Amino acid sequence: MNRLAVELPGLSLKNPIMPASGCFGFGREYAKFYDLSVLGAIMIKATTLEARFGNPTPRVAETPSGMLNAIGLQNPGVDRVINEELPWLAQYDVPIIANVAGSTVEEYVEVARRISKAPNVHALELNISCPNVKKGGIAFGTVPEVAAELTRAVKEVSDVPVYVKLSPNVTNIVAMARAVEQAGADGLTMINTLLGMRIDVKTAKPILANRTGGLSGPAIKPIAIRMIYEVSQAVSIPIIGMGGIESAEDVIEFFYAGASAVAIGTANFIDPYVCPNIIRDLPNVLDELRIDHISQCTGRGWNNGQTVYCGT
Amino acid sequence: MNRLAVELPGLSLKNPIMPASGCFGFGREYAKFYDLSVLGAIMIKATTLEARFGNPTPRVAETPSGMLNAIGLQNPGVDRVINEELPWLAQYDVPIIANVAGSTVEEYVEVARRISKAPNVHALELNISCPNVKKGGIAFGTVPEVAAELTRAVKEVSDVPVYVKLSPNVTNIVAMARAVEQAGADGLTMINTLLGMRIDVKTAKPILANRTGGLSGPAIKPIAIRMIYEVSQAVSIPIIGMGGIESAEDVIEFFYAGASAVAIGTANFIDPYVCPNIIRDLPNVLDELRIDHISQCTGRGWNNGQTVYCGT
Amino acid sequence: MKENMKIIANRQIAKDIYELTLAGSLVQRMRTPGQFVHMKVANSGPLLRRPLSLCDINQEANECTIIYRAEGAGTTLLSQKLPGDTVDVLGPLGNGFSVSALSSGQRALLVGGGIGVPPLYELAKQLVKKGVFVTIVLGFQTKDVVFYEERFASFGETYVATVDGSYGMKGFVTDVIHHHRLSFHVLYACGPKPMLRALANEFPHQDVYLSLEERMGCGIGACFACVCRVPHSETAYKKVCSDGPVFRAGEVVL
Amino acid sequence: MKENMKIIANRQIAKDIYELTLAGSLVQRMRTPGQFVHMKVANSGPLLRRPLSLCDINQEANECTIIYRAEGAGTTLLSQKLPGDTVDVLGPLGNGFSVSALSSGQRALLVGGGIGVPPLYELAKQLVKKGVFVTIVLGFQTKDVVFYEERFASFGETYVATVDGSYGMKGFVTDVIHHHRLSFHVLYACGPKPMLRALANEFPHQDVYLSLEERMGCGIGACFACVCRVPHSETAYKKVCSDGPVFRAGEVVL
Ligand SMILES: Cc1cc2nc3c(=O)[nH]c(=O)nc-3n(C[C@H](O)[C@H](O)[C@H](O)COP(=O)(O)OP(=O)(O)OC[C@H]3O[C@@H](n4cnc5c(N)ncnc54)[C@H](O)[C@@H]3O)c2cc1C
Ligand SMILES: Cc1cc2nc3c(=O)[nH]c(=O)nc-3n(C[C@H](O)[C@H](O)[C@H](O)COP(=O)(O)OP(=O)(O)OC[C@H]3O[C@@H](n4cnc5c(N)ncnc54)[C@H](O)[C@@H]3O)c2cc1C
Ligand SMILES: Cc1cc2nc3c(=O)[nH]c(=O)nc-3n(C[C@H](O)[C@H](O)[C@H](O)COP(=O)(O)O)c2cc1C
Ligand SMILES: Cc1cc2nc3c(=O)[nH]c(=O)nc-3n(C[C@H](O)[C@H](O)[C@H](O)COP(=O)(O)O)c2cc1C
Ligand code: FES
Ligand code: FES
Repeated sequence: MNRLAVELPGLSLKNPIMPASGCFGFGREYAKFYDLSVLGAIMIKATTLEARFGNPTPRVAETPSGMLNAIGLQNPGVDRVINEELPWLAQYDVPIIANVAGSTVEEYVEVARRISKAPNVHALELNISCPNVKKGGIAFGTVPEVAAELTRAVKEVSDVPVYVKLSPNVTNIVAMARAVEQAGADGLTMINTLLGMRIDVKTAKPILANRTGGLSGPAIKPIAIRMIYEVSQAVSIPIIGMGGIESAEDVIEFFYAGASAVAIGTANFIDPYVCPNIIRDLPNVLDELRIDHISQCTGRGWNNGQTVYCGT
Repeated sequence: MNRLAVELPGLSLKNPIMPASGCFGFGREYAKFYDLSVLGAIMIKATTLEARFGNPTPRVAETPSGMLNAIGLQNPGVDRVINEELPWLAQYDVPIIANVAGSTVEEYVEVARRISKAPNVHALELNISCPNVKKGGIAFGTVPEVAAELTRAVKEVSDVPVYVKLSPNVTNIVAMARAVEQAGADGLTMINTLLGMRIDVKTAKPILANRTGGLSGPAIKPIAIRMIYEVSQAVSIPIIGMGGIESAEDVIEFFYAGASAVAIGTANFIDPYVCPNIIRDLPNVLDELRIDHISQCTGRGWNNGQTVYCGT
Repeated sequence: MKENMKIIANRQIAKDIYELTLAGSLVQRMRTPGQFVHMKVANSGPLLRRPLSLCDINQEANECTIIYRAEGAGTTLLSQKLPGDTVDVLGPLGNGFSVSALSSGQRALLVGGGIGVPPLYELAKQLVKKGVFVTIVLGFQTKDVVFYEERFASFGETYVATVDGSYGMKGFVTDVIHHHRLSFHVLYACGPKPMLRALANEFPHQDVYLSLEERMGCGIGACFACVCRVPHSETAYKKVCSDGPVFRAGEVVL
Repeated sequence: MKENMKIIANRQIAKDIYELTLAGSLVQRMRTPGQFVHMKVANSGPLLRRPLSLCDINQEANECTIIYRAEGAGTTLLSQKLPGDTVDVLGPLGNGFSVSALSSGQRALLVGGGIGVPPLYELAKQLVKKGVFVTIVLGFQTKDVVFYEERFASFGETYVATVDGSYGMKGFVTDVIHHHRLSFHVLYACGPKPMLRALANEFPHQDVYLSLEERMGCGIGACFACVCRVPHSETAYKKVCSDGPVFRAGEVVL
């Protein structure tokens, strides 16, 4: 038995660990550090219809136990992702989750239609929550009806299951989750970054050229845990959790809160080996906790051991 | 000229530094460390109509660069605050801002009416954003109309200016701010804590007995800065800023974002002398920045030196 | 009340258990066994302070000793500190064990569980100095984590129990007390809550002092993190940090 | 590519300027001047790594040297580290200065500004070894922060300018170049952007290599934090961390 194997809509994962979108590019850089086939999946960088340069620099700033970023969805556009990046990734035995972004429903739909046909794309992640672009992005992520409409439109054209990535910058995350579940989402990924800012004391100017940016890293972990805890009790689709994970213990905490798999973002920057290290450590942590299979952890923080989402 | 003196509705402050509500009790403990008269003001612990025991323990948990608390508004009730705590505080030359909480509009109104008559209470802080109580609390803090109605009702009975304390757990903080400004708020205080959670990896149980709690400390500073930056450009009442302040440089950053004074919460637990130390350090930081008066810092992050709120 | 104290020694004395000796003028304020310090282990480490009991106070040498278990982030970082380094200490805090509850010739029973053992050391020292006869019962999980047995033995009869029976008597401290029919004028205890509860239930009519643990914010009474209930009241409370950590059995709800 | 390297020395050489010598097997991978390492200064310190240029590579001794200014949280913490401590180093990263752009007997002009000076040291060493004649121009704010003048002087004619005139010539590095009519086959520069821009504008038709700085996330090309624009394109870009930090003038928009 593989104690780490996890079944999710569209995804047969050898383990529940995947790099988070935007924190791993298209994998080329990390492939110099380790064999990408060890990963459960890879969430590739947000893809839009056309190539985008993104925001001016500085694009990152450090904060206590966190970082702000305002990359602005820089990417080479969906066709180059399909023609150059995905075929390159196909050499690895790892399912790809394609992060889809756009400024209009039509753009989302078109990107989803095209990229969902790539053979190694096993699921889409609808990025309705990027705080760093003017149009679209976060608007889709804060109004339940708008998110639902977008989900429905993308579901219609996608060849693979659709996960919706929720923004934490909302009053009622449960309402957002329910709306996209109702609209046909196959799963949720959460959380994206919290909108934040730093101002340089010397210059009195915001450090980021874009002024505000998305806060990620350990600082946001308690917020992610709380939101996953709330949402997992309110929906019956699985959740891929993220937000500040650095260790195998953190992974367990996310599962306890209600996640069925997790993604690692910022921690890749601090240690490029963090994903394989966590994959290596997880069985030992399960041993210490006397838990047979990682899936048994899902929702333990509230269900005391009942089964929740457990694949098909 | 006192370079740190600040004029706000109801408050002539010798400096803009005050301990934040709930992090300083009613001052008795910190009075053993220093003379409370050095402070700009004191925001006392939330007061409700009747005495409250609060939540079961554990009530605090540590997080990366932050802490969660779920005290649950423990306090001796408004009459004992008026009869025992405020008279004791009257020995110090320091204005008191009374934090008012409740479960119903009527309770808020009654607490406000009574406590605003105490001679050393110079302003009220309406706590519409406490995440740790079941009824009231955060509900008042997330719906603009509800917050506005409460503000109006309290303004009607209060003998002193009313500041409304905003919750960061909302999609649109500017809408909240505008609603309470419209309803007559004399100022804003922000931010209260972000709703968060931690789960113990060994026991699979939430660490806080209340399960969720409010996240405070340096971890939330970039979120506070962003919100103050947004709100200060949208309203014309002054803001008392808070959220993770630890140093005089942090104070400057909050002023740049748009604050006219600041409050220090969690940092008091790490260093009981943090408030007097910041008051001591501020003139030196102003010197380094070649700024004459602290008020000139307000809004510099967006106004490049124009005057914003500058007292009366 | 706050000082960067200098580390004189920081050595491992059992599995994960460290004995830390600190020097500084704060020691002159330390008098009562059972009081604790609130320690910031590193500037750039975990945010909050850590409450740790005074284990030995040596005012002549201006030194005090603390025994701690390296467990989480803060105490692990502390265990890596070297002599010559400093740590930021706030204290002494709280109300400790009442030594004046006993007079010369009377008998005290000191009961410690695990990392609750350390504060009993200074207590034993002060009681013995006063002419009180002390008997000590120490409970540990397993042999690896036993410490200070001989030190306590120099003050009085000392019994050790381990949960797994790998050292001393197998079982709990209450088993030791029963087995040896230990009696006392005053009982002082520090350890996990179940142990304290068992002792309070066992000796409802005797003078029992218990030292409690609770997660803390400020450590000085301002934040209301560490409250416990008082019997027969809906709103009355005591703060572990400033009213305790030592309470008389019955004073608070365990 | 990642190693806990051992600190051999960490000494102050000018106001707030430190010279850090590290030992470890990563040194065997370090070849090109202008490459950098991405350093995590402490486990419990600031979250992100800090990019710092290689200043001197000594493969025989398995040691490398880095010179840094203790400024913010990370570098201040680094300055408190002692010999024997370790730091977590990722690297060497990026593409450095092209030494092969010159052959023996040709002339190189090396221009450094402030904390941009360090990588020129290994560059000078390698160029001289190759038989290239080097001239060095170093610009600093003020006398207090001048470092390595004599070291550079051993490689070739070395000029120093300070902005306030407290040492060397008063003014900027470009003033020195004009004043002494310095000429070259290839110019290599590292320093603040205004300096790099001035040099690129000054010598539009010559071979100029510039080392850029940008705030970084990953340091390896994955996060797109550090991109700069390529002339005449809306979407083309280069990453400072993995395509640079050294670029040919004109290759990217400064
Ligand atoms: C009055 C008092 C005296 C104590 N005396 C001692 C002593 O002499 N020796 C000793 O080893 N331990 C003692 N403890 C327990 C000690 O405070 C904790 O073991 C320590 O705080 C854990 O910190 P950490 O960094 O290892 O754990 P982490 O898990 O990193 O701690 C996270 C947070 O939880 C708090 N916390 C975790 N466990 C406890 C606990 N058991 N009690 C209170 N807070 C906790 C920490 O203070 C911190 O705020 C005492 C506790 C109290 C309240
Ligand atoms: C390729 C490259 C090589 C460098 N080589 C050197 C060198 O040899 N010696 C040296 O002293 N400095 C060098 N720097 C600059 C150095 O990285 C910063 O001074 C350092 O990161 C500041 O960290 P701090 O902890 O002092 O500041 P903080 O203010 O605590 O830093 C906060 C964040 O901002 C980033 N940051 C701050 N200033 C800069 C900057 N100027 N460039 C890039 N990131 C910055 C930090 O990396 C960190 O992520 C280099 C920068 C780059 C990009
Ligand atoms: C530099 C950076 C770029 C990111 N880009 C994207 C993106 O393109 N699409 C997306 O959905 N999320 C993006 N994110 C958000 C992450 O995928 C993740 O949700 C978030 O960072 C929280 O996880 P972490 O704390 O582990 O980083 C980005 C995050 C960072 C730090
Ligand atoms: C232990 C604790 C208790 C608090 N109690 C209150 C309260 O009673 N009323 C209130 O308005 N805010 C309360 N707060 C919120 C603080 O006043 C402040 O808004 C918040 O902690 C952010 O500031 P900080 O990061 O400096 O702590 C409390 C915070 C803490 C940590
Ligand atoms: S820890 Fe703050 S009141 Fe006890
Ligand atoms: S720092 Fe991440 S791409 Fe350059």
